[in-house]
Amino acid sequence: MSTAYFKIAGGTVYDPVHGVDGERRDIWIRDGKIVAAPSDPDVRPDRTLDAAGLVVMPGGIDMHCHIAGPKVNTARKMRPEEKRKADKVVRTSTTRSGTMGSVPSTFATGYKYAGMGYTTAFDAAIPPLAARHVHEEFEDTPCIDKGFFVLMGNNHYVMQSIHRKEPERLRSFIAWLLGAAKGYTPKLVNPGGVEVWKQLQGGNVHGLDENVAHFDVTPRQIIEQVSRAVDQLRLPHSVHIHANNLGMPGNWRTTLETMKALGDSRGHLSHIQFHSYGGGEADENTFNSKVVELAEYVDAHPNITVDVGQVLFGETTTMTADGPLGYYLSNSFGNKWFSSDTEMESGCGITPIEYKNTSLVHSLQWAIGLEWYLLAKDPWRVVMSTDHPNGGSFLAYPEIVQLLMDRTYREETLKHVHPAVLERSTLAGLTREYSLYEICIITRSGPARILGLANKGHLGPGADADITIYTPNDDKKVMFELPRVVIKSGVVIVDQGEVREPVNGKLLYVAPEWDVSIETDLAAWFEKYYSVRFRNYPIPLDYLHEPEEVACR
Amino acid sequence: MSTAVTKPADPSVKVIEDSTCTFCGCVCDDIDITVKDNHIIDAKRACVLGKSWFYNHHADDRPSCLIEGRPASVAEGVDRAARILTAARYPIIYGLSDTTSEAQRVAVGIGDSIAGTVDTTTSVCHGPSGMAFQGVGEVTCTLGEVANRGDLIIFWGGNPAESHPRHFTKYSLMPKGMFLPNGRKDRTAVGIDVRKTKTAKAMDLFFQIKPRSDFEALWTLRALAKGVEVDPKQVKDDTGIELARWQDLMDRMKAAKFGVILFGMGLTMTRGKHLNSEALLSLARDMNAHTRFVVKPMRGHGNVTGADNVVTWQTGYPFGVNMSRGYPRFNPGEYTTSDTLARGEADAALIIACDPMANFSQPARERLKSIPYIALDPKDTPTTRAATVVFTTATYGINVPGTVYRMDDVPIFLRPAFPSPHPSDFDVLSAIQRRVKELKQ
Amino acid sequence: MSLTLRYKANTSVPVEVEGLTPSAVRGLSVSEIERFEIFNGNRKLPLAEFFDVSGDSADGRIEFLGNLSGVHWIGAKMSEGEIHVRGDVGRHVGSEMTGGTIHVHGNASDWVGGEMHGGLIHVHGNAGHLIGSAYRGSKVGMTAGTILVDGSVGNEVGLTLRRGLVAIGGACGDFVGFNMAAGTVLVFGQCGNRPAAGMRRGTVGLFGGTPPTLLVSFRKSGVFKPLFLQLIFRQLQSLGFAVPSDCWTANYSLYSGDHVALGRGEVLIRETTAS
Amino acid sequence: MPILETFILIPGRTSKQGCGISEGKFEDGYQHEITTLQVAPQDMKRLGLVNGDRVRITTESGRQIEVAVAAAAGDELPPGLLFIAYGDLSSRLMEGDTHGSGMPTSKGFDVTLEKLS
Repeated sequence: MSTAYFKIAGGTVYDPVHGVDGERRDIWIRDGKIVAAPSDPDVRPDRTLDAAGLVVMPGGIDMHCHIAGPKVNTARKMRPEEKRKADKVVRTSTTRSGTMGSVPSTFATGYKYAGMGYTTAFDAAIPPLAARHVHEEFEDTPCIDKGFFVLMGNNHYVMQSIHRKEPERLRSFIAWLLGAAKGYTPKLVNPGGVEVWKQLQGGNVHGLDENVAHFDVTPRQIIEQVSRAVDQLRLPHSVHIHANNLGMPGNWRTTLETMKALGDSRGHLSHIQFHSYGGGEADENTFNSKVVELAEYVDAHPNITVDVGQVLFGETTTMTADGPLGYYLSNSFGNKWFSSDTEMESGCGITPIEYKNTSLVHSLQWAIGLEWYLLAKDPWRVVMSTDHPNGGSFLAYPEIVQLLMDRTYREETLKHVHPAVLERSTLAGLTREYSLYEICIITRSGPARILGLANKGHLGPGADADITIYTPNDDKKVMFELPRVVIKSGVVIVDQGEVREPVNGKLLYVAPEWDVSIETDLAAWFEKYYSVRFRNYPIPLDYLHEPEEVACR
Repeated sequence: MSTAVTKPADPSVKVIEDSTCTFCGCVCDDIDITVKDNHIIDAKRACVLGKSWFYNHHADDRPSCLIEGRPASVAEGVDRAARILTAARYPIIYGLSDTTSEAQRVAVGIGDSIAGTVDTTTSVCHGPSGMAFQGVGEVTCTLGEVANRGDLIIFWGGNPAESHPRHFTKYSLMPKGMFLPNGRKDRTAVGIDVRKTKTAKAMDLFFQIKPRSDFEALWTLRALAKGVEVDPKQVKDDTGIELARWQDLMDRMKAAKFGVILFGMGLTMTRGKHLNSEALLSLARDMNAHTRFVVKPMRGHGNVTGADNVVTWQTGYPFGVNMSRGYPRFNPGEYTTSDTLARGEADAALIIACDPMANFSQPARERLKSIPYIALDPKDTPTTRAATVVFTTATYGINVPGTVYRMDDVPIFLRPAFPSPHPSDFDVLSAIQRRVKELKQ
Repeated sequence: MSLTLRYKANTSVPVEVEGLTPSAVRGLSVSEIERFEIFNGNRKLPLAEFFDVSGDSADGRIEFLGNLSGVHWIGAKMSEGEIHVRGDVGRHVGSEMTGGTIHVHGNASDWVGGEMHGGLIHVHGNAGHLIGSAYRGSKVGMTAGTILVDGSVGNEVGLTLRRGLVAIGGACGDFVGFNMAAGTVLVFGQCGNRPAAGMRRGTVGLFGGTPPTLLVSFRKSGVFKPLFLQLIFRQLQSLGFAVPSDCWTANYSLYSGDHVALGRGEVLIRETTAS
Repeated sequence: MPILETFILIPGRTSKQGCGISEGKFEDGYQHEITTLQVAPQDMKRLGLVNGDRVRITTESGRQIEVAVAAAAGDELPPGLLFIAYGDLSSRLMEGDTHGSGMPTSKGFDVTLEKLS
């Protein structure tokens, strides 16, 4: 890359990391990074972008989505009927064609994120056995930096190490597995429950202290031990948790127990909306919101962070490593159902669904998501997400921004959902409106801090020059849907919504140390149970395109 | 990671451990191959098909490129190929099941650039199963799950004993698994087919059904699974098997802890095709109301599963993808290669690593013969012999590194043994893509 | 007078005229219509390269003339007006149409009235596969309207049909009414194997040739002369569809099914022994 | 007068055919495998066929191939069923129509078998 200066002049800058709240500033870029203004006043930028009157923010960061790998690709294959009717993504001289729907093709995914001002995204659930597949798809997903979380909550070696009370072995295995897959942090999906699903018809665990047969461990032990190991490894991000009992009435107790099980360890609870339900088991009449209780606990515990998993009304495709959940959803919606169990590691469930504003349950899910944004006091620990595509598409983020920033719009929308929402959630009484500064936190600076990405989510010297420039508009949906300019690593990739130069984007991974002495036992165990050779499992660094190691804390 | 090359005494001999055989969908990655002077003299653990794959490998002494039968430079061939493809109004790209996913990704990109149609051998293999999956979904798993948990294994309309020889020993029948400490003894194996094949002879139970009655047999089992009363006489007439035997099978299926149905092209190629597959996928789904049950198509070629994955992630659709409008469209029976050729619509073709001149219907072959087309193949085939431009390419897995996807979508790493004098599919396709873009300027 | 489009091209490459509907061309001058862009494979070209255009479009009626078997999507998504084709046509005739009438005086290829939502299609010759069907992956097929084919058709007629009427004068292929959710499919000629497999609701009438054996998951529940058939026959006749005389007087066996699916569907098979 | 009988013909993969692909499609081994029609021993006997006899196979639509016959091993084939290794010849019997599936019907052909003298 050239060493020329690129200056974004006179924009209204939002940079919460440095406490900059809508001040007029210049931003200097060199070698794809943000740099201090040159001390020599005679230095002229080789290129200047006049941002006067425009809003300047760091590029958006989606810390929890499903955009690559076997699960996502299977969902694409499964939904020709949705893709056929969706918007077309037509080939241009610089961009590839593709398809949309709730699960866009890879190139389309990159273009659409960039077109919305997002420049980084993390896939939340990858079985390491399929990591190679993910790296291949990521190389075909332009415009954004990418990384993924590695499924470990039902990994046999993890459960075996916990059962044998071997925390050092567990820690080394986690480091080895992250290194083998070139992943970012351990992900726990319905810890223990997926293994039970593999063993029994309709099998699952329903509480933190149920025993997982054959492995003789409990979900609580998995959460305690893995979160501790992650902190001991000083990984940039915490353990990333999809708690047990997702979507079930009354599951808020399980969620609270999960938070408590973390003790002092860091923990990120993903799509918390799906885990904040009161009411009796499978009893719709008592189904209600428990955000107040859970948000209170989160506020009081700085080791805990969440992303929301907002539900939007309309059709989408649910996809999860939570096999039993997929079975439950396909039965309740009566749609086609895909399920795949990955040896030693994970499960997978996919089924199309539709969220209806006429449905009590769906309306409450929508309201509970908004409650989380509006009730949680510290925006640095609440991240915007739709758990794309489970709650809705990532393309709904501008809609969510408007719901948060514009109280009248929110109240108008509330009139069109199931009336019971008024009694069963506190949403109607919430008057809070987000500022641009706070929006910048929950979509950029917050996720960057939670993920431990020192070079992202801010506009200070040393930051990656991933920058989004918006044209101010009272209609916040319009403002955030169509950025004026999007810059990735110092390159203007989007201009007025048009993808100009689809740069490739980096692969973000961690490389913690492990005790190599475990490899002997690991190899023996591996050859006994896996269907691929131990030697062929780890992914060499030279397989990756534009890899960037993110340092441990 | 540990190096996979050990150096024996004789310096001219090289052993590559845990190399991958790409001949069939099993994609065994545990083959130790011994190489002496660019010849494979041993392929430890390879099956009869694998040994033939490795031992018969020799860099074909044909030139790397032929244009209308005359030797030409690769550059000339690339230019001619790009001109044929850009001049065409309905060009098709077909094959792709025997090359790396890296090459497949470039091929789909060419299809996009020339606004053509991209299809893979899936459409004449398990394409119908893919359509069935789009209808009802699929309950499945990786092969390691079969090895570790599968206590009832049903082989339906396939003959892995001859088409996937190591499937029994590595994945489905013999292995001692986590929940099956005694291996074969802990499993019940059931064969359902119209022929008493070598596979049938390895089974505990065999159902020799009437030819073309797979759908009726599957519907009978679906009825029994749901407890629907059926007429014994009609069941016997329809399937050639007594109801009592079907009932016994259903009882065993319900009693199994983890049932597995592995099926072949006896379903997808026989009258009923995708709806035979849909009946089977539906049965496997139904069974999950009683116990854990999975189903898995036995994919044929080394990387046909990769072709499905690559075409899907780049376009959103798995095979038979038409991009003539500038965006992808999908409609099996319309954009699939057997159809675009047999109906005389395709006016140019890029054929990669497959042999339609030997395996397609007469009308399809006659059309292909009558249009300009380019063929990439390591070997001399009826398709390469009739092509306008032929590239002799290096063999994936043996000469070329990269990624392939096993029949259960598990991506597998390739460890080539030695280089080839010929370019790889990836090299040739990348050059064609560059030339196409130049011509489009 | 109506707009006349005489096909003059000679190309093996598919010609796609999606969007060329009565409402789209109404009020356009001949020269404007000649510039209307259609597709020939991957080339976007003016209509005039393929058709001689004459007449005017004011009355919302389009006449296609010539052998259009290589021309596809005629009348796709049309909402009103009339299209008359004199000659054979290609695929997707009247696909996703919501209203209006299409008459094909010749043979049609596959996907006639694919995912149709209203209106009438009458093919006076034979038609191909997947008539009045859903496209792959969709659980909602045709939702309203009427498709009449005087001649014979191929496989999967009325795949996952939701509502509406499909009547086939001649023979049909395999899997008529597969996974039907509701609606009516009547076949007056011989039908292929596995009729009505997986049907959840709706009616499949098999009135011709040797009565087929239904799958084991169907149950016979009697023999009678259903009144509603007489009503449908009258409706068909009024639309110019020939109903064989013996169908009016015949007895019909009623089967319920498919009990492997929801099982609320009915199959009516004409008894060969006249009453 | 020629024997003219109806059978169901099933093309399929064999390990010989599979190995033959690697050995080379123009080699004798592969060619022999894909041009040999397997017939149930009972049918061979009944029709007075011996290994190597040439027969003509004709589909309902009139597509034809000529092949040599060989008795199927043991009880692999029931009477009335024919088998041939998947390849050039078997594919010549397929129709262009795929019934809106992309897959031509490639197994289970209704054919007549005619002994060539």
